[in-house]
Amino acid sequence: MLSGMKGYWYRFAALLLLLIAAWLLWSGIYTPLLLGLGALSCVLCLYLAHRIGFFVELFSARAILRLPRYWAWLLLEVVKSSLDVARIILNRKLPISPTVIEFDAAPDEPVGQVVLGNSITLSPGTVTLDVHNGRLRVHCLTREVADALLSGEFNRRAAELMKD
Amino acid sequence: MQSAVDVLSWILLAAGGAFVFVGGLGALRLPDFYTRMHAASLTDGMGTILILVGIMLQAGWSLAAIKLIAILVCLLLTSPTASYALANAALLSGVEPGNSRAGKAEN
Amino acid sequence: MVILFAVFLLTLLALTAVAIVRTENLFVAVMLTGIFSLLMAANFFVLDAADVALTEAAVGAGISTVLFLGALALTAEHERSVVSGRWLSMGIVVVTTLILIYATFDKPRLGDPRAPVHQHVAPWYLDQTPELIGIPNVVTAVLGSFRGYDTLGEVFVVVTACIGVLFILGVRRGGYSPSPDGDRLTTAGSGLRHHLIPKVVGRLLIPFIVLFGLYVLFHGEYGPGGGFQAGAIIATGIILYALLDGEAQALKAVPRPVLMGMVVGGATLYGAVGVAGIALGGSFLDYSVLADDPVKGQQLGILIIEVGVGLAVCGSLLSIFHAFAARGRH
Amino acid sequence: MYLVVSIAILITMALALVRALLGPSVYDRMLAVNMFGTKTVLLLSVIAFLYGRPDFLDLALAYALINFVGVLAVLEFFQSRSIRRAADRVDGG
Repeated sequence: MLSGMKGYWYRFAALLLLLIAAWLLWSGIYTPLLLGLGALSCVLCLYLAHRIGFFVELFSARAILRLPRYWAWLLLEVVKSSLDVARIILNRKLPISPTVIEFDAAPDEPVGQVVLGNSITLSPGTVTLDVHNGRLRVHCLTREVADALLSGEFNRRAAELMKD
Repeated sequence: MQSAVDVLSWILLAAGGAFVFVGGLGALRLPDFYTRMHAASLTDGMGTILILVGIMLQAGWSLAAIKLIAILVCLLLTSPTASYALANAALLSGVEPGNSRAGKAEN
Repeated sequence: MVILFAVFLLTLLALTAVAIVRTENLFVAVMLTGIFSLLMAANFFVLDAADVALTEAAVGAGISTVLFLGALALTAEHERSVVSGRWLSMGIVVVTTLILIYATFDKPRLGDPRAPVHQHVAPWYLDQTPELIGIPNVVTAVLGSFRGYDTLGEVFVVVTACIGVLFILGVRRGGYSPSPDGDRLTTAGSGLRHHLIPKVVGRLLIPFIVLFGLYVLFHGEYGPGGGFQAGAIIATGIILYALLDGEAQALKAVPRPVLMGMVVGGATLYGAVGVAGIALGGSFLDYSVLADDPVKGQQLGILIIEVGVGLAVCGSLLSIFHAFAARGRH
Repeated sequence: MYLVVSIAILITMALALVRALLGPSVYDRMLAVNMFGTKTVLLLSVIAFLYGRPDFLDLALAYALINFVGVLAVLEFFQSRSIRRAADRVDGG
């Protein structure tokens, strides 16, 4: 976990790179005028980001490198649970057993908890209702999904993603 | 080679269309608000991924494909956030999260 | 097939419109208006009018819901039902509808090349744009140059509307000082800072929303987009910040004098380009004289007025938003 | 194939609209609006390719970026309303 001034400049550079990349990839027109306007826009956005305190949130730099693997795992999870939920919806009897569960998030940092919460919502069958003080409240479509979630695979993966 | 990519992208698009439709059906069939959210997340997650990746394969390596990736990333960031905001708004206004037959499983 | 899509979307649109009129719960009406706007944008898009669709998207996706809810916070949630005069208004509506339907029989078919609209100035615009202005997006050429007067007028309409709203709702000096009656109401305006997920994701997206707005602004000559859309998108980005961290914080990040400067400066910039045209020996809003090459001059002029439009629209929308929010707080 | 997908999306839009009209609660309607938003993004992307105009993707990107602002506004609205109501209750006695 980077912190202090060094971390600040690190995140500053990361956002600048992302903005420049976004502009170049969106624009597709590389005349001097538009490139100049693009540079101006990136600087403007960066200044605005500074004013709104964009660089306050902490995240580990190495987490970005681990992101592809996490996404691959999450994609698999989304596919599996999507098939399950589709089967439930198409089932004539609608075999649901809605359950609300609460558990502690393994990642300590806010960003890690956000990743965890949004990943849970993204995979069908589970919706994050509330994240408060490191505790998640999740609505599950069936009891089996709830049990699977409580077994902590999501939690472990998210914590692994965020660890230093 | 091209035809293999074509076939794959058609399969993805068809599957995406199917998931989107099933999600829409679920939003109608499921009994209460919180369970309907699951149907919505079915279309928002799986349907979106399949359809956008399917189009991406058709677009090939071009700026359009990159714009599609941007759209996909934005949607995958914003749609769970919107779901959270919605679920939380309902929770705040005292809509009880359901006929929880199992009760609360405390961890 | 285009017709089929358009008819389907229009049917949904009509259903939504009827539902909006029928519901007495204003909150429900706001929600349905969101669907209405999405359908409208999709409809424009299907009919190949990407510029208009983008405008609808920029305004309808975020700002209109936010402003409607801001207004709703100031009033009651249920509409008072009006009983008297129902049949009379019903009759008027039915008669008008029948007249309108009768009038459509004289209308040319959609996309008919012999339609009067395609015989008049439209072919001339299509012909002359590449030659006189040299940009791919004819819509921007028409709005920015050929019909620059109209767009100038529209900008002043937006500015006037902003002034009107500020007069009606009132602006307090130093807007973001905590309200006198205690902390309770201050927390009411403190936004979603206790909600981790919106806070982190929203803050991550704000720079990209603003960048996208600027991209739309500067690429109006090449693709769908331009000043109006850009102003609305950028304003949405800042309103998002206001939702996350509270309106007071947003006012600190983009203070009121800056907003006023954007409104006035944007409109003035547009007018100044016109005056510069006169000064350089052309006529008002004739950009050809702005550079040595008339085509370059046109492009430069359009770019500058788009920036002016964007500034004015963004400033106006944000001022209106803050006026609503401030009113709700007191 | 784009045609089939766009028809599936249109049908889903109609289903979401039914949900929005039926309600019953305001949250169900809000959910329908939300679904409608993502369906619009998908429809726009598909149609952009159906017409062979990939530069029109900007529109879909605009929706993808800013469509969730409305839902956040709803959350903020309910939050401040519940705080205001609690305050009124305290004031009232």
